[in-house]
Amino acid sequence: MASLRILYFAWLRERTGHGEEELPLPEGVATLGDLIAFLRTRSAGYAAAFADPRLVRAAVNQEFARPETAIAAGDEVAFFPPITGG
Amino acid sequence: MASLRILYFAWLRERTGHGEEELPLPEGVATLGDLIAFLRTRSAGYAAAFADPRLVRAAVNQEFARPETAIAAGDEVAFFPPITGG
Amino acid sequence: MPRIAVQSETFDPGAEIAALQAAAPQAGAIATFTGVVRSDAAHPIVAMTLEHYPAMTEPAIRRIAAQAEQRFSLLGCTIIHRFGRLLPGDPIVFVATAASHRRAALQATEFLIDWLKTRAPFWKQEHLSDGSAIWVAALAQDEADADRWSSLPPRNDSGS
Amino acid sequence: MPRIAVQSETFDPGAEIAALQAAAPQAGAIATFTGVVRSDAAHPIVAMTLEHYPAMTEPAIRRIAAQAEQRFSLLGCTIIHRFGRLLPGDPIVFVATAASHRRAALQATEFLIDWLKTRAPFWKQEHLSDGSAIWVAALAQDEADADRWSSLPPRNDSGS
Repeated sequence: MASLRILYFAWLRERTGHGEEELPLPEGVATLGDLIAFLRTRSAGYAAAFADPRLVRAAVNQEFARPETAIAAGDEVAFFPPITGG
Repeated sequence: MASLRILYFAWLRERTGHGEEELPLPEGVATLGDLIAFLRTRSAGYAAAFADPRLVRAAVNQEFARPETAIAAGDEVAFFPPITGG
Repeated sequence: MPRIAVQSETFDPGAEIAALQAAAPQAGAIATFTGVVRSDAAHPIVAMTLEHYPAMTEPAIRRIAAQAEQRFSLLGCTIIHRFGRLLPGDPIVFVATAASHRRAALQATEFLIDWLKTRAPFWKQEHLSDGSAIWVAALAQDEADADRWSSLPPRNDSGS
Repeated sequence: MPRIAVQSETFDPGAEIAALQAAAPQAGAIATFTGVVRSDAAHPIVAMTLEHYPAMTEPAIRRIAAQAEQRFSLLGCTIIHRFGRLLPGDPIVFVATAASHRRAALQATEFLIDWLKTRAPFWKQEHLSDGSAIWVAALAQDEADADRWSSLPPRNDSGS
Protein backbone atom coordinates (compact mmCIF):
# COMPACT_ATOMS: atom_id res chain seq x y z
CA MET A 1 0.00 0.00 0.00
CA ALA A 2 2.77 2.43 -0.83
CA SER A 3 0.69 4.19 -3.47
CA LEU A 4 -2.40 6.39 -3.68
CA ARG A 5 -5.60 5.18 -5.28
CA ILE A 6 -7.23 8.11 -7.06
CA LEU A 7 -10.82 8.09 -8.39
CA TYR A 8 -12.41 10.64 -10.72
CA PHE A 9 -16.15 11.06 -11.21
CA ALA A 10 -18.45 12.79 -13.70
CA TRP A 11 -16.67 15.48 -15.77
CA LEU A 12 -13.45 15.08 -13.79
CA ARG A 13 -13.33 11.51 -15.14
CA GLU A 14 -14.01 12.79 -18.65
CA ARG A 15 -11.38 15.56 -18.51
CA THR A 16 -8.60 13.52 -16.91
CA GLY A 17 -9.44 10.52 -19.09
CA HIS A 18 -9.31 8.24 -16.03
CA GLY A 19 -11.95 6.66 -13.82
CA GLU A 20 -9.27 5.53 -11.42
CA GLU A 21 -5.55 5.15 -11.20
CA GLU A 22 -2.80 4.04 -8.83
CA LEU A 23 -0.02 6.54 -8.20
CA PRO A 24 3.05 6.48 -5.94
CA LEU A 25 2.70 9.29 -3.39
CA PRO A 26 4.53 12.14 -5.17
CA GLU A 27 7.45 13.70 -3.35
CA GLY A 28 6.47 16.79 -1.36
CA VAL A 29 2.74 15.94 -1.36
CA ALA A 30 1.35 15.98 2.20
CA THR A 31 -2.16 17.40 1.71
CA LEU A 32 -5.01 17.22 -0.74
CA GLY A 33 -4.08 20.73 -1.92
CA ASP A 34 -0.54 19.55 -2.67
CA LEU A 35 -1.92 16.61 -4.64
CA ILE A 36 -4.18 18.84 -6.74
CA ALA A 37 -1.24 21.14 -7.52
CA PHE A 38 0.78 18.09 -8.62
CA LEU A 39 -2.03 16.61 -10.74
CA ARG A 40 -2.55 19.90 -12.61
CA THR A 41 0.97 19.62 -14.01
CA ARG A 42 0.45 16.18 -15.53
CA SER A 43 -1.38 17.03 -18.77
CA ALA A 44 -3.71 19.51 -20.41
CA GLY A 45 -6.63 17.23 -19.46
CA TYR A 46 -5.66 17.23 -15.78
CA ALA A 47 -5.10 20.97 -15.90
CA ALA A 48 -8.61 21.41 -17.35
CA ALA A 49 -10.15 19.11 -14.74
CA PHE A 50 -8.68 21.14 -11.87
CA ALA A 51 -8.80 24.55 -13.59
CA ASP A 52 -11.46 25.95 -11.24
CA PRO A 53 -10.91 24.61 -7.73
CA ARG A 54 -14.31 25.98 -6.61
CA LEU A 55 -15.96 23.33 -8.79
CA VAL A 56 -13.99 20.41 -7.42
CA ARG A 57 -14.94 18.43 -4.33
CA ALA A 58 -12.92 15.59 -2.82
CA ALA A 59 -13.06 12.70 -0.39
CA VAL A 60 -10.18 10.93 1.35
CA ASN A 61 -10.96 7.37 2.34
CA GLN A 62 -14.64 7.99 1.55
CA GLU A 63 -14.93 11.03 3.83
CA PHE A 64 -15.41 14.55 2.48
CA ALA A 65 -12.09 16.37 2.59
CA ARG A 66 -10.67 19.88 2.22
CA PRO A 67 -7.43 21.18 0.63
CA GLU A 68 -5.69 21.04 4.02
CA THR A 69 -6.68 17.39 4.65
CA ALA A 70 -3.53 15.26 5.08
CA ILE A 71 -2.97 12.35 2.71
CA ALA A 72 -0.61 9.43 2.92
CA ALA A 73 0.37 6.38 0.93
CA GLY A 74 -2.44 3.83 1.00
CA ASP A 75 -5.21 6.41 0.95
CA GLU A 76 -8.11 6.38 -1.49
CA VAL A 77 -8.64 9.89 -2.83
CA ALA A 78 -11.70 10.77 -4.92
CA PHE A 79 -12.33 13.94 -6.97
CA PHE A 80 -15.78 14.94 -8.18
CA PRO A 81 -18.04 17.91 -8.95
CA PRO A 82 -20.53 19.27 -6.41
CA ILE A 83 -23.13 16.61 -5.73
CA THR A 84 -26.39 16.44 -7.67
CA GLY A 85 -28.11 13.54 -5.95
CA GLY A 86 -31.69 13.02 -4.86
CA MET B 1 -88.26 25.43 5.34
CA ALA B 2 -89.67 27.37 8.27
CA SER B 3 -87.66 25.31 10.78
CA LEU B 4 -84.04 24.76 11.76
CA ARG B 5 -82.28 21.47 11.18
CA ILE B 6 -79.87 20.87 14.06
CA LEU B 7 -77.15 18.20 14.08
CA TYR B 8 -75.12 17.01 17.08
CA PHE B 9 -71.86 15.10 16.81
CA ALA B 10 -69.64 13.05 19.17
CA TRP B 11 -70.35 13.72 22.85
CA LEU B 12 -72.82 16.49 22.02
CA ARG B 13 -74.92 13.81 20.34
CA GLU B 14 -74.56 11.57 23.38
CA ARG B 15 -75.43 14.28 25.92
CA THR B 16 -78.41 15.74 24.04
CA GLY B 17 -79.61 12.29 23.07
CA HIS B 18 -80.11 13.42 19.47
CA GLY B 19 -78.09 13.02 16.27
CA GLU B 20 -80.37 15.48 14.54
CA GLU B 21 -83.67 17.20 14.99
CA GLU B 22 -85.99 19.69 13.29
CA LEU B 23 -87.01 22.68 15.37
CA PRO B 24 -89.14 25.74 14.59
CA LEU B 25 -86.95 28.82 14.88
CA PRO B 26 -87.54 29.80 18.52
CA GLU B 27 -88.87 33.29 19.15
CA GLY B 28 -86.12 35.81 19.88
CA VAL B 29 -83.34 33.62 18.41
CA ALA B 30 -81.32 35.56 15.82
CA THR B 31 -77.79 34.26 16.34
CA LEU B 32 -76.01 31.03 17.14
CA GLY B 33 -75.39 32.36 20.65
CA ASP B 34 -79.12 32.91 21.10
CA LEU B 35 -79.80 29.36 19.92
CA ILE B 36 -77.30 27.87 22.37
CA ALA B 37 -78.88 29.83 25.23
CA PHE B 38 -82.28 28.48 24.18
CA LEU B 39 -81.11 24.87 23.84
CA ARG B 40 -79.52 24.88 27.31
CA THR B 41 -82.97 25.39 28.84
CA ARG B 42 -84.52 22.34 27.17
CA SER B 43 -83.30 19.54 29.46
CA ALA B 44 -80.52 18.48 31.79
CA GLY B 45 -78.89 16.66 28.85
CA TYR B 46 -78.88 19.78 26.69
CA ALA B 47 -77.60 21.83 29.62
CA ALA B 48 -74.75 19.32 30.05
CA ALA B 49 -73.93 19.36 26.33
CA PHE B 50 -73.54 23.14 26.31
CA ALA B 51 -72.22 23.53 29.87
CA ASP B 52 -68.76 24.68 28.75
CA PRO B 53 -69.06 26.84 25.63
CA ARG B 54 -65.27 26.72 25.12
CA LEU B 55 -65.63 23.04 24.22
CA VAL B 56 -68.38 23.52 21.65
CA ARG B 57 -67.80 24.33 17.99
CA ALA B 58 -70.53 24.97 15.43
CA ALA B 59 -71.24 25.26 11.74
CA VAL B 60 -74.12 27.01 10.01
CA ASN B 61 -74.94 25.58 6.59
CA GLN B 62 -71.66 23.59 6.70
CA GLU B 63 -69.47 26.62 7.36
CA PHE B 64 -67.70 27.15 10.69
CA ALA B 65 -69.64 29.70 12.71
CA ARG B 66 -69.26 31.84 15.84
CA PRO B 67 -71.78 32.86 18.56
CA GLU B 68 -72.53 36.07 16.69
CA THR B 69 -73.28 34.26 13.39
CA ALA B 70 -76.86 35.00 12.29
CA ILE B 71 -79.24 32.09 11.84
CA ALA B 72 -82.60 31.93 10.13
CA ALA B 73 -85.35 29.44 9.42
CA GLY B 74 -84.16 26.88 6.88
CA ASP B 75 -80.58 26.81 8.15
CA GLU B 76 -78.69 23.64 9.02
CA VAL B 77 -76.88 24.16 12.30
CA ALA B 78 -74.32 21.63 13.59
CA PHE B 79 -72.76 21.42 17.05
CA PHE B 80 -69.64 19.39 17.77
CA PRO B 81 -66.49 19.25 19.89
CA PRO B 82 -63.14 20.59 18.65
CA ILE B 83 -62.04 18.54 15.68
CA THR B 84 -59.79 15.50 16.05
CA GLY B 85 -59.31 14.49 12.43
CA GLY B 86 -56.27 13.34 10.56
CA MET C 1 -58.33 18.34 -10.06
CA PRO C 2 -57.64 16.87 -6.64
CA ARG C 3 -58.77 13.35 -5.86
CA ILE C 4 -60.79 13.43 -2.62
CA ALA C 5 -62.26 10.37 -0.93
CA VAL C 6 -64.11 10.10 2.38
CA GLN C 7 -64.73 6.43 2.94
CA SER C 8 -64.99 3.62 5.48
CA GLU C 9 -62.93 1.21 3.36
CA THR C 10 -59.15 1.02 3.62
CA PHE C 11 -56.88 2.30 0.84
CA ASP C 12 -53.64 1.37 -0.88
CA PRO C 13 -50.93 4.07 -0.62
CA GLY C 14 -48.91 2.48 -3.43
CA ALA C 15 -51.86 2.50 -5.85
CA GLU C 16 -52.61 6.10 -4.87
CA ILE C 17 -49.02 7.21 -5.53
CA ALA C 18 -49.07 5.48 -8.92
CA ALA C 19 -52.40 7.10 -9.85
CA LEU C 20 -51.20 10.54 -8.76
CA GLN C 21 -48.02 10.18 -10.78
CA ALA C 22 -49.98 9.04 -13.84
CA ALA C 23 -52.21 12.11 -13.49
CA ALA C 24 -49.20 14.44 -13.08
CA PRO C 25 -46.54 13.11 -15.47
CA GLN C 26 -44.52 16.36 -15.27
CA ALA C 27 -44.01 16.00 -11.52
CA GLY C 28 -40.46 15.78 -10.20
CA ALA C 29 -41.50 15.32 -6.59
CA ILE C 30 -44.20 13.32 -4.83
CA ALA C 31 -44.65 13.58 -1.07
CA THR C 32 -47.07 11.55 1.01
CA PHE C 33 -48.30 11.29 4.57
CA THR C 34 -50.18 8.34 6.04
CA GLY C 35 -51.73 8.51 9.49
CA VAL C 36 -52.13 5.19 11.30
CA VAL C 37 -54.20 4.16 14.35
CA ARG C 38 -51.78 3.82 17.27
CA SER C 39 -51.97 1.61 20.32
CA ASP C 40 -49.03 1.31 22.65
CA ALA C 41 -48.25 0.17 26.17
CA ALA C 42 -48.63 3.70 27.54
CA HIS C 43 -52.06 4.10 25.95
CA PRO C 44 -53.51 0.79 24.75
CA ILE C 45 -56.72 0.87 22.74
CA VAL C 46 -58.64 -1.97 21.10
CA ALA C 47 -60.28 0.11 18.39
CA MET C 48 -61.14 3.62 17.28
CA THR C 49 -64.35 4.98 15.79
CA LEU C 50 -64.26 8.06 13.57
CA GLU C 51 -67.50 10.01 13.31
CA HIS C 52 -67.83 12.78 10.74
CA TYR C 53 -70.26 15.34 9.30
CA PRO C 54 -70.91 14.00 5.80
CA ALA C 55 -72.53 17.09 4.28
CA MET C 56 -69.57 19.21 5.33
CA THR C 57 -66.56 16.88 5.13
CA GLU C 58 -65.97 16.38 1.45
CA PRO C 59 -66.78 19.95 0.32
CA ALA C 60 -64.46 21.32 3.03
CA ILE C 61 -61.63 18.98 2.02
CA ARG C 62 -62.19 19.83 -1.63
CA ARG C 63 -61.87 23.55 -0.89
CA ILE C 64 -58.62 23.19 1.05
CA ALA C 65 -57.16 20.90 -1.62
CA ALA C 66 -57.89 23.49 -4.30
CA GLN C 67 -56.30 26.14 -2.09
CA ALA C 68 -53.18 23.99 -1.58
CA GLU C 69 -52.90 23.31 -5.32
CA GLN C 70 -52.81 27.03 -5.99
CA ARG C 71 -50.66 28.09 -3.04
CA PHE C 72 -47.96 25.48 -3.66
CA SER C 73 -48.30 25.25 -7.48
CA LEU C 74 -49.16 21.57 -7.20
CA LEU C 75 -49.50 19.38 -10.27
CA GLY C 76 -51.88 17.08 -8.40
CA CYS C 77 -53.07 16.09 -4.98
CA THR C 78 -54.89 13.21 -3.29
CA ILE C 79 -56.62 13.23 0.09
CA ILE C 80 -58.31 10.19 1.62
CA HIS C 81 -59.92 10.22 5.05
CA ARG C 82 -61.63 7.20 6.58
CA PHE C 83 -64.54 7.07 9.00
CA GLY C 84 -66.12 4.26 11.00
CA ARG C 85 -64.47 1.61 13.16
CA LEU C 86 -60.70 1.16 12.76
CA LEU C 87 -58.17 -1.11 14.46
CA PRO C 88 -54.62 -0.37 15.63
CA GLY C 89 -52.33 -0.35 12.59
CA ASP C 90 -55.14 0.65 10.23
CA PRO C 91 -54.48 3.70 8.05
CA ILE C 92 -56.81 6.62 8.87
CA VAL C 93 -55.76 9.40 6.54
CA PHE C 94 -53.62 9.82 3.45
CA VAL C 95 -52.27 12.94 1.76
CA ALA C 96 -50.19 12.88 -1.42
CA THR C 97 -48.99 15.85 -3.43
CA ALA C 98 -47.18 16.13 -6.75
CA ALA C 99 -45.08 19.15 -7.65
CA SER C 100 -42.19 20.16 -9.88
CA HIS C 101 -39.84 20.47 -6.90
CA ARG C 102 -39.50 18.83 -3.53
CA ARG C 103 -40.09 21.81 -1.25
CA ALA C 104 -43.55 22.53 -2.67
CA ALA C 105 -44.63 18.88 -2.36
CA LEU C 106 -43.32 18.53 1.20
CA GLN C 107 -44.78 21.81 2.40
CA ALA C 108 -48.16 21.18 0.78
CA THR C 109 -48.36 17.79 2.46
CA GLU C 110 -47.61 19.31 5.86
CA PHE C 111 -50.11 22.13 5.24
CA LEU C 112 -52.86 19.68 4.32
CA ILE C 113 -52.36 17.29 7.23
CA ASP C 114 -52.18 20.22 9.68
CA TRP C 115 -55.47 21.44 8.25
CA LEU C 116 -57.14 18.02 8.35
CA LYS C 117 -56.21 17.63 12.03
CA THR C 118 -58.10 20.76 13.04
CA ARG C 119 -60.57 21.74 10.32
CA ALA C 120 -61.92 18.54 8.74
CA PRO C 121 -65.06 17.64 10.75
CA PHE C 122 -63.99 14.28 12.17
CA TRP C 123 -64.11 13.14 15.79
CA LYS C 124 -62.23 10.18 17.20
CA GLN C 125 -63.52 7.88 19.90
CA GLU C 126 -61.13 5.37 21.44
CA HIS C 127 -62.38 2.00 22.65
CA LEU C 128 -60.48 0.63 25.64
CA SER C 129 -60.04 -2.98 26.75
CA ASP C 130 -62.45 -2.52 29.68
CA GLY C 131 -65.27 -1.82 27.23
CA SER C 132 -65.31 1.92 27.84
CA ALA C 133 -65.04 4.51 25.10
CA ILE C 134 -63.59 8.02 25.30
CA TRP C 135 -63.75 10.92 22.89
CA VAL C 136 -60.25 12.12 22.06
CA ALA C 137 -59.61 15.70 23.19
CA ALA C 138 -58.24 18.14 20.62
CA LEU C 139 -54.68 19.36 21.14
CA ALA C 140 -53.93 23.06 21.43
CA GLN C 141 -50.68 22.29 19.58
CA ASP C 142 -52.63 21.04 16.57
CA GLU C 143 -54.59 24.29 16.45
CA ALA C 144 -51.34 26.24 16.60
CA ASP C 145 -49.83 24.07 13.84
CA ALA C 146 -52.77 24.81 11.55
CA ASP C 147 -52.80 28.50 12.42
CA ARG C 148 -49.15 29.08 11.57
CA TRP C 149 -49.98 28.52 7.86
CA SER C 150 -52.16 31.62 7.81
CA SER C 151 -49.27 33.87 8.84
CA LEU C 152 -46.39 32.21 6.98
CA PRO C 153 -45.64 33.17 3.38
CA PRO C 154 -44.90 30.17 1.14
CA ARG C 155 -41.18 29.43 1.11
CA ASN C 156 -39.33 29.91 -2.19
CA ASP C 157 -38.11 26.84 -3.96
CA SER C 158 -35.51 25.81 -6.45
CA GLY C 159 -34.19 22.45 -7.48
CA SER C 160 -36.36 19.36 -7.18
CA MET D 1 -32.32 -0.39 11.66
CA PRO D 2 -32.81 1.67 8.50
CA ARG D 3 -33.35 -0.06 5.18
CA ILE D 4 -30.83 1.36 2.68
CA ALA D 5 -30.65 0.37 -0.98
CA VAL D 6 -28.43 1.77 -3.73
CA GLN D 7 -29.53 0.05 -6.91
CA SER D 8 -30.05 0.36 -10.66
CA GLU D 9 -33.45 -1.38 -10.55
CA THR D 10 -36.67 0.49 -10.00
CA PHE D 11 -38.62 0.20 -6.73
CA ASP D 12 -42.24 0.04 -5.56
CA PRO D 13 -43.20 2.85 -3.15
CA GLY D 14 -46.31 0.97 -2.02
CA ALA D 15 -44.36 -2.15 -1.11
CA GLU D 16 -41.78 -0.02 0.69
CA ILE D 17 -44.45 1.76 2.75
CA ALA D 18 -46.02 -1.59 3.69
CA ALA D 19 -42.64 -3.04 4.71
CA LEU D 20 -41.76 0.03 6.76
CA GLN D 21 -45.10 -0.09 8.53
CA ALA D 22 -44.68 -3.81 9.24
CA ALA D 23 -41.24 -3.08 10.73
CA ALA D 24 -42.60 -0.20 12.84
CA PRO D 25 -46.04 -1.35 14.04
CA GLN D 26 -46.17 1.36 16.74
CA ALA D 27 -45.91 4.16 14.18
CA GLY D 28 -48.73 6.68 13.98
CA ALA D 29 -47.22 8.58 11.06
CA ILE D 30 -45.48 7.59 7.85
CA ALA D 31 -44.11 10.23 5.50
CA THR D 32 -42.53 9.59 2.11
CA PHE D 33 -40.80 11.45 -0.65
CA THR D 34 -40.27 10.16 -4.18
CA GLY D 35 -38.08 12.01 -6.65
CA VAL D 36 -38.89 11.48 -10.33
CA VAL D 37 -36.92 12.20 -13.54
CA ARG D 38 -38.45 15.30 -15.12
CA SER D 39 -38.64 16.31 -18.73
CA ASP D 40 -40.75 19.24 -19.79
CA ALA D 41 -41.13 21.60 -22.73
CA ALA D 42 -38.81 24.18 -21.16
CA HIS D 43 -36.08 21.59 -20.60
CA PRO D 44 -36.69 18.39 -22.56
CA ILE D 45 -34.39 15.45 -21.93
CA VAL D 46 -34.49 11.95 -23.37
CA ALA D 47 -32.73 10.22 -20.48
CA MET D 48 -30.60 10.76 -17.41
CA THR D 49 -27.57 8.84 -16.18
CA LEU D 50 -26.70 8.79 -12.50
CA GLU D 51 -23.10 8.04 -11.63
CA HIS D 52 -22.09 7.39 -8.04
CA TYR D 53 -19.15 6.46 -5.81
CA PRO D 54 -20.04 2.96 -4.68
CA ALA D 55 -17.56 2.62 -1.81
CA MET D 56 -18.83 5.85 -0.27
CA THR D 57 -22.53 5.98 -1.15
CA GLU D 58 -24.10 3.32 1.01
CA PRO D 59 -21.99 3.91 4.15
CA ALA D 60 -22.67 7.65 3.94
CA ILE D 61 -26.42 7.11 3.53
CA ARG D 62 -26.39 4.60 6.38
CA ARG D 63 -24.72 7.15 8.68
CA ILE D 64 -27.20 9.92 7.89
CA ALA D 65 -30.14 7.54 8.30
CA ALA D 66 -28.92 6.53 11.76
CA GLN D 67 -28.49 10.21 12.62
CA ALA D 68 -32.04 10.99 11.43
CA GLU D 69 -33.46 8.08 13.42
CA GLN D 70 -31.92 9.49 16.58
CA ARG D 71 -32.57 13.17 15.92
CA PHE D 72 -36.25 12.70 15.05
CA SER D 73 -36.94 9.66 17.28
CA LEU D 74 -37.89 7.62 14.24
CA LEU D 75 -39.36 4.14 14.56
CA GLY D 76 -37.98 3.23 11.15
CA CYS D 77 -36.68 4.65 7.91
CA THR D 78 -36.10 3.57 4.31
CA ILE D 79 -33.83 5.21 1.74
CA ILE D 80 -33.50 4.00 -1.84
CA HIS D 81 -31.31 5.75 -4.42
CA ARG D 82 -30.96 4.55 -7.99
CA PHE D 83 -27.97 4.85 -10.33
CA GLY D 84 -27.50 4.16 -14.04
CA ARG D 85 -29.67 5.20 -16.96
CA LEU D 86 -33.19 6.47 -16.17
CA LEU D 87 -36.01 7.78 -18.34
CA PRO D 88 -38.42 10.68 -17.74
CA GLY D 89 -41.05 9.58 -15.24
CA ASP D 90 -38.73 7.01 -13.62
CA PRO D 91 -38.35 7.26 -9.85
CA ILE D 92 -34.80 8.21 -8.79
CA VAL D 93 -34.90 8.40 -5.02
CA PHE D 94 -37.24 7.37 -2.22
CA VAL D 95 -37.29 8.36 1.44
CA ALA D 96 -39.81 7.00 3.93
CA THR D 97 -39.88 7.59 7.68
CA ALA D 98 -42.06 6.16 10.45
CA ALA D 99 -42.61 8.02 13.73
CA SER D 100 -45.11 8.29 16.55
CA HIS D 101 -46.26 11.69 15.39
CA ARG D 102 -46.56 13.50 12.08
CA ARG D 103 -44.12 16.35 12.63
CA ALA D 104 -41.16 14.04 13.28
CA ALA D 105 -41.91 11.93 10.19
CA LEU D 106 -42.37 14.96 7.93
CA GLN D 107 -39.30 16.79 9.20
CA ALA D 108 -37.09 13.69 9.02
CA THR D 109 -38.16 13.12 5.41
CA GLU D 110 -37.28 16.69 4.50
CA PHE D 111 -33.96 16.48 6.36
CA LEU D 112 -33.00 13.27 4.55
CA ILE D 113 -33.91 14.45 1.04
CA ASP D 114 -32.09 17.75 1.62
CA TRP D 115 -29.04 15.76 2.68
CA LEU D 116 -29.23 13.35 -0.25
CA LYS D 117 -29.36 16.28 -2.70
CA THR D 118 -26.04 17.66 -1.53
CA ARG D 119 -24.10 14.99 0.38
CA ALA D 120 -24.83 11.62 -1.22
CA PRO D 121 -22.12 11.15 -3.88
CA PHE D 122 -24.30 11.01 -7.02
CA TRP D 123 -23.89 13.00 -10.20
CA LYS D 124 -26.57 13.46 -12.83
CA GLN D 125 -25.94 13.66 -16.54
CA GLU D 126 -28.81 14.66 -18.83
CA HIS D 127 -29.06 13.27 -22.36
CA LEU D 128 -30.64 15.66 -24.86
CA SER D 129 -32.45 14.88 -28.09
CA ASP D 130 -29.51 16.09 -30.23
CA GLY D 131 -27.34 13.32 -28.74
CA SER D 132 -25.39 15.62 -26.44
CA ALA D 133 -25.04 15.04 -22.70
CA ILE D 134 -24.56 17.61 -19.96
CA TRP D 135 -23.60 17.25 -16.33
CA VAL D 136 -26.22 18.89 -14.12
CA ALA D 137 -24.81 21.80 -12.09
CA ALA D 138 -25.41 21.80 -8.36
CA LEU D 139 -27.75 24.46 -6.99
CA ALA D 140 -26.56 26.86 -4.31
CA GLN D 141 -30.11 26.68 -2.93
CA ASP D 142 -29.74 22.95 -2.34
CA GLU D 143 -26.56 23.56 -0.35
CA ALA D 144 -28.38 26.17 1.72
CA ASP D 145 -31.30 23.80 2.27
CA ALA D 146 -28.98 21.12 3.62
CA ASP D 147 -27.00 23.59 5.72
CA ARG D 148 -30.04 24.98 7.54
CA TRP D 149 -30.45 21.62 9.34
CA SER D 150 -27.15 22.11 11.14
CA SER D 151 -28.33 25.35 12.76
CA LEU D 152 -31.99 24.53 13.46
CA PRO D 153 -32.95 22.73 16.65
CA PRO D 154 -35.53 19.96 16.10
CA ARG D 155 -39.04 21.35 16.48
CA ASN D 156 -41.14 20.05 19.37
CA ASP D 157 -44.04 17.85 18.55
CA SER D 158 -47.32 16.73 20.01
CA GLY D 159 -50.27 14.96 18.47
CA SER D 160 -49.81 12.54 15.63
